Amino acid sequence: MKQIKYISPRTKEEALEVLQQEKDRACIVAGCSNVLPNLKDKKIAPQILVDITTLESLKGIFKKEGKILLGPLTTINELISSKIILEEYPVLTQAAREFADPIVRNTATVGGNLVTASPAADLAVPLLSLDAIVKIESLGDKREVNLINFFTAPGETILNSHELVVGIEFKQSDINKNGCFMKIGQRKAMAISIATLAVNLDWKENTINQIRIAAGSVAPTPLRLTGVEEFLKNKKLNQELIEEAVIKVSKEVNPISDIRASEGYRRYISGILFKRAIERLAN
Amino acid sequence: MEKEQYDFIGQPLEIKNIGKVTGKELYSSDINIPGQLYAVILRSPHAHAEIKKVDYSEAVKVGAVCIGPQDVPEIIYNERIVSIPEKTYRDRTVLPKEKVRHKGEALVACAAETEEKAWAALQKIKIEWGKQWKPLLTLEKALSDDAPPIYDWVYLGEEKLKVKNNIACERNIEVGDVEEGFREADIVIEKTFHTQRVYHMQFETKSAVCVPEADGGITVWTTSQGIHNVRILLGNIFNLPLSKINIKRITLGGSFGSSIQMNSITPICVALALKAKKPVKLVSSREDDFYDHAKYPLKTILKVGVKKDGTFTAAHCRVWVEIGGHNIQAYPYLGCVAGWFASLYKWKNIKYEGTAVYTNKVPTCAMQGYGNPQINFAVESMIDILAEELKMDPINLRLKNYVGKGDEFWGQGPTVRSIIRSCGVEEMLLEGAKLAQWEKRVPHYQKKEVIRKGMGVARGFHTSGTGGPNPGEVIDYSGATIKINEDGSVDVLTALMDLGGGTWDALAKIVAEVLKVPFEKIGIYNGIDTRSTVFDVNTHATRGVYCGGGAVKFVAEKVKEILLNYAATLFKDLPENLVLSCNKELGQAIIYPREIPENYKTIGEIAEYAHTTSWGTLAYTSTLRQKNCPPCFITHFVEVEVNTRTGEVKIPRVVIMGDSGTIINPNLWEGQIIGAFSRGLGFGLLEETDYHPEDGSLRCKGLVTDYKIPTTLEMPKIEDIIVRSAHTYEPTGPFGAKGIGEAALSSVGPAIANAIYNAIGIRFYELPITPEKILKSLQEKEENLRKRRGE
Amino acid sequence: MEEYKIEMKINGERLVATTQADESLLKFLRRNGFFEVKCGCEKGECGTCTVILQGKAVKSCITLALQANNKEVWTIRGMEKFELGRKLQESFVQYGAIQCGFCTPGMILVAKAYLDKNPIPDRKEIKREIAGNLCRCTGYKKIIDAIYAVAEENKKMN
Amino acid sequence: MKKMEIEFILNGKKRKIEVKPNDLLINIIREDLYLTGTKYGCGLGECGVCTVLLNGEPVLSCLTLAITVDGKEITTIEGLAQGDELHPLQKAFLKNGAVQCGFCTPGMILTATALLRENPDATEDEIRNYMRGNLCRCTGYVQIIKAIKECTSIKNKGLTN
Amino acid sequence: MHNTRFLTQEFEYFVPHTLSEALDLLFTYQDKRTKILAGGTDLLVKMKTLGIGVDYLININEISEIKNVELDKGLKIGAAVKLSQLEKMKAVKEEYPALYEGITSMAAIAIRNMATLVGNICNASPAGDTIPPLVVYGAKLRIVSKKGERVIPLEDFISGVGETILKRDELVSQVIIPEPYKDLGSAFCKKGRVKADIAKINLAVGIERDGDICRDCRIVLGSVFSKTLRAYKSEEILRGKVIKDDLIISAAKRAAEEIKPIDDVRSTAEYRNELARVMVEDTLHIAWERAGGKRW
Repeated sequence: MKQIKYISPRTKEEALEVLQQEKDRACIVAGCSNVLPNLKDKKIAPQILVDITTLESLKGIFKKEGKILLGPLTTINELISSKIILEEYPVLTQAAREFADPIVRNTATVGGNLVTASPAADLAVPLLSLDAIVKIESLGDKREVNLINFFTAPGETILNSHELVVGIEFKQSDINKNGCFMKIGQRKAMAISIATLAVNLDWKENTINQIRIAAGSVAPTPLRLTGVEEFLKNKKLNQELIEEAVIKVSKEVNPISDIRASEGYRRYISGILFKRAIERLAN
Repeated sequence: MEKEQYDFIGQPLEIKNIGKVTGKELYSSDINIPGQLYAVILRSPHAHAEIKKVDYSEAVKVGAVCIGPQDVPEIIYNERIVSIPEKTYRDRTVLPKEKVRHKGEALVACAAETEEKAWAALQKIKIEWGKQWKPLLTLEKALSDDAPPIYDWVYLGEEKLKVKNNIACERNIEVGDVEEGFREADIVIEKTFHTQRVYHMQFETKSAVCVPEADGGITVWTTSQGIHNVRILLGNIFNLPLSKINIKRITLGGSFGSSIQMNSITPICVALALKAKKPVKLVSSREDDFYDHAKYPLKTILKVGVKKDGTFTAAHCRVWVEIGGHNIQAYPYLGCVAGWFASLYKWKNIKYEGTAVYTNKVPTCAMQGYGNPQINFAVESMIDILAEELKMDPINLRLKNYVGKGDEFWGQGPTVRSIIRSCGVEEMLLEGAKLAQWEKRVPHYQKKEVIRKGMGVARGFHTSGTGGPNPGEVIDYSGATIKINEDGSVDVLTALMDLGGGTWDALAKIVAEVLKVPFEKIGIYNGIDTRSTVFDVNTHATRGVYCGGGAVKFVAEKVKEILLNYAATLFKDLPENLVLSCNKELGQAIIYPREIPENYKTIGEIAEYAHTTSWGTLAYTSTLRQKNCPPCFITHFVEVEVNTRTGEVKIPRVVIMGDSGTIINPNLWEGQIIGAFSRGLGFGLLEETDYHPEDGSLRCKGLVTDYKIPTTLEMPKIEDIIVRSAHTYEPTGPFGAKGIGEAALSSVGPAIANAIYNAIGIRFYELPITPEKILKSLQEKEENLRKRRGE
Repeated sequence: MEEYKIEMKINGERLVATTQADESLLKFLRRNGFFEVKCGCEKGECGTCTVILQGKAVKSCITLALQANNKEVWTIRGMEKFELGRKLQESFVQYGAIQCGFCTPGMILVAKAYLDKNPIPDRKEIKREIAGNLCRCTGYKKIIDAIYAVAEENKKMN
Repeated sequence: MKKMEIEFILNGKKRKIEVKPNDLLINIIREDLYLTGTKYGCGLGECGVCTVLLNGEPVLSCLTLAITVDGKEITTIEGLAQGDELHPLQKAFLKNGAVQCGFCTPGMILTATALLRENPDATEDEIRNYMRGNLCRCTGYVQIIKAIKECTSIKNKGLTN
Repeated sequence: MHNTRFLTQEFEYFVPHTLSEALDLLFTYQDKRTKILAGGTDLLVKMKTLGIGVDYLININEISEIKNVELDKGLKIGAAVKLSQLEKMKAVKEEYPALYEGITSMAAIAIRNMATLVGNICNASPAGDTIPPLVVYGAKLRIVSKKGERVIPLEDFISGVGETILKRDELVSQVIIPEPYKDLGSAFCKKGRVKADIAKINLAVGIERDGDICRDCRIVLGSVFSKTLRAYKSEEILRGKVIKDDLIISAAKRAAEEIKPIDDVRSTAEYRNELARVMVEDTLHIAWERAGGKRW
């Protein structure tokens, strides 16, 4: 008979100790929107559930020294209602508004969405385009990883079993202020996306200073389209360039066919999403 | 007498209801609703006291939902609504408002997640008592001028009546001129008789489960003999439309009359559920149950005049019943006592005076027999007394005077009179005497042994239902829906209860007989509630087979008509040219054109065809009022052995003759008679709920330890209980059937008393006849003899 | 299996019971007799099992029972204790927003939690807010109408 | 009150449940395990309605603490039939009209199984004596005794005492 | 009012597997309301109907040392031995017929499957059915505690209704019944309201026969006093005498005078007086015949 235990550590340190001890026997739970269905489907079989929802230090949105630090336990609805995020990092607000449905947003967390590492993780895409850094801690150790390097495969990240995501950080900058998130799903709410795309753009007098493009559901992991980014850098933004970039976007993404859409459609639609996003940002 | 060959009636078919042997049968106390609360009841420690204040706030604090006198509706009702409203006395509310009237009266109820928790909460309730009175426990005390009034006023119908001398109701009847009759008589004898209070000791304690429904309505499972009356009462008390109340018909763990009325715990459970807005389950403890109901006692002063040839000239009967703290319809009880008294023998001139008196004891109600075990004890003892005086054989005196075929009798009291159309009295007395070897009976004065044998006979009867040519004071009709299902099986939907006597099996057989559908294909046992059925008054008054059976037969015949009409279209023939019969090999009812049996179609085929070609269901619903209540007679020949050194009585052998017309269910008919005999034996020799004279508590304390009912060892052996049926046919009954239930007990008591007299020459005027009483009487007799001899 | 004793206030009443580490709040509630919490998908996809936890609508199938420990839970049965709850219930009935009724508890609870926060939303906002609750019978319009009618009433009262 | 875990065999199946020391076996069987065939009659061991078999012997579940059946074997009326095949006593009860309201029937049948195991040739007197603690208010016992008699061993059939 | 549907007492429960464990527990909790659970047929009834309090409950049914009957010059019956176990023993039925009759007169098979002999003794009911026969057979009780043990005659054990001389840390571990005298005749008799009932009167007699002479005898009655009562004066009439019917009649009459019955829910004092006479007379006859004596 399966033996699952439950623990609700009172401090971060306590949580880290448990993780250190239990390693991959442990499963962290917060919003739970993935863990419970996975348990039910026997996709995971942990021996201990570590409920971190009580760790106040991992909650909240903090602004400091030109940076924003998101506690991983920040819920999606908290993101949506954050004024500073809306003003300074609109791409994130837009994505959060598209996230699942209003009820799930009450419990689902930013950190949870990232560590789930779904190719379709809706928040990974805007955070990629915000060039976010993931802060990771383990007992007696800390490290930081750029989100680009965080995902390794569907459902997998570089996170070790004794490590805990303690924050997601991104800079306050012009480029981050000017972002746009696009999503294609089968329906408006609660849809796992067919394709998502986020663009952050810094441009002056029609010239692109810097651009970040991130896409979801179009590759084994959420990814940055660095090829297209390189191509666009320092170019004059016009209709031809956009058309050219659209083709490059379609090429750079690496999607599969699945129940929700075919590979070809995904390539095509990624380009379209990019086009819509960049046009919106340019106007 | 018409007699036909039956396919099912009278066949000893196996009981179909196997849930009772596998433990799967559900009773009210077995119903569990997820999330239900359990209720317990605080009962009054006093027998007669004023309630000043009930404070259950502490109980609420520990999480219980409580109801007290202040929470229950003001509606004053009578829990037994078998009589018409104008003849129904009303004196009670769900919980008593101003005072308690007997010890153990329910006063406050608590519900909580567990019974233990509810019980713990109950202990926190505080009650402030006002004036307290010494309990009135006897007729004499209750009737005395200085007795405190138990009620100041009650209602009769809509009329408010002042209660005088604690008299709950009275009934006086006079036919002819008794004074004149007594003057004509050669011998006039007057004696006083007492029958005691007996506890039903039905095995399932009174229980209820109530689920409040989303629409504000309720669903209730409860111990009840008549679900529609429970619904009507609950609708009235809680001001709910009947369409929002659904009472489930559910098997009862015995009842014997104690659930003709809505049980007192039922509305308590409902009130709790409505307050808690959660399902509530209330199962009485045995002690609760002891304090809930008992059999009506009776005191009788009977005066009879007789001529030397054994012809009766007059009878004057005065009866008193102390009914306890509530009046569960003693008025019809007094009427029935009059009826039983008046209709057993041709007294010629009759005077009857009946009085029901409130006392501070457990409320009394019907218990197998509605006055006949009580009054028959007086009448049948008196017949033996008269026979001895006349030097006549008791059987001959009975044969000379009994009310029989062609005579008018009072069914359920003086208002329901009709003519007897079937009567096995003579056969029963003569045949029974043969089986009992009556001719070997010797008078008591010839007996000198330590263990003396004796034999006694007694008669009784009960009506089959309460119907009469004209609707009377008692509501009596039954109803059913019968439908032929899409495969030719049949559903019978009726609210009529089966108290264990096999009523449902009997009804199924009647339907089987009419529709020629095999017994096994009749569905009748479960899935019934008030919502799915038309009204049925109650399974009481020995009416199940005669009235309920009459109604299903009536409805089944209508269905048969529909079936034949439809079949006629298939056969392209006229319905009157078709024959319906049972083909046992096929296990099906079949229909064929007269003279051409090979062209048959099974009704399964017909029903299926009707279904697939959209003809609709072959079904019918209706109610039926029987316009008679024919007497089912009973005669007991009881042998006793009295140990003159210890006063112990043993019953080695008994012959029981029953007259139920056609017997539908031989096995269970016999079972009812033998079962009734065991309860009669308890009534005659063993059982009594007596009271502590000071505080009005039960002396047995509500413990089965100290309330003894007969065990296997008290009953005669298998071959020493001889049960026979008279050969009669009741023309107004379904297939000639009458009832048996209550008749079966009505003459056990006097037969035992007469047998004991025959054994030791001592006449007992009071039941139960315990060894203590016998030994004492024997000693007194001895003493008197010695005195007479001048010793 | 290890058992955990938890305590919560459900519809204003305290409940103490045991649960297991991986038991969802949905299962826990139903096991303890709260059958009004319906089970639709057990994956957080349909919203049928919505309850209000600490003032917020959550899907009880993707919430651990243990996560509701020492918290306040409201189910549809508790709604009659609130004026808003009663209004919503009445409005749903009045507007024919109920057909089979299986999604109704979740719908009303979501609406209640939302109207508490935003008493006067427009139809669009309502539509967005109930987007996580699926309904197969009604086509949503009457549900939105019903909620909107309550919002309108709120508006009038303000 | 602290609950304690007990393990016992109920109708052939191993059951592990938690009980409070003061829980009565009858209530655990009826309320926790939903086997409502075992009935409450008096609560004092006077009527036999709550009879169950403990290691094959009839005992009264209203006077038995559930905690004391740890490691033992309990049979209730629900455990008597072999699948759909009724126990011979169950059949005989139905056939002989030994069942009326049915409330005493489970206890009667269980006690009778123990009697027949102990004494397959029981005479009527022996049956009556053995069954004396199982009260019945409906039938007057005769048909019950008849039904049990019918289940005694073949060599005893047809013989009276 | 009480409730027989469940127990309201909350207590801690122990199942010792050895006697010394049990005695340790009794010692530790002697100042608390500590009860021994053997059959439970009296204890649970009292808990339900009288509401007696229990803080600690010690179930002694798993102690193997007290689960046997030793057959060695008499009987040694352990405290956890069930009554039904005894009634099935040939030795009990043949050598101690009054005990056998007393046991089988009790309640019903289900109760006897649960109840123990020691339990019936310790319950100390004036109506206890095994006590008169055991007194007749001169039974002794082994009483043990952490501090040691003592053996006392059963006759000295019961002090009143429901009361015994047992100390709070003590346990009756065994009933010791000596080997009967070779020509002992003994018999038990009981009358109730129904055949299986708590007695209106129960009694046992034993007569040791020496030729035609009653060498010694015991007449012990229950339900006629606050505890089981020995009719010494009646015994005196028989002791050392040649047994004849009239002697038995006068002994029975004397016995009826010795008892002090009361009126209660089961019977009346008056009836009991008369009944006692008849019962003693009949039972003496049976015992005398069983002793091999002739009737004259």
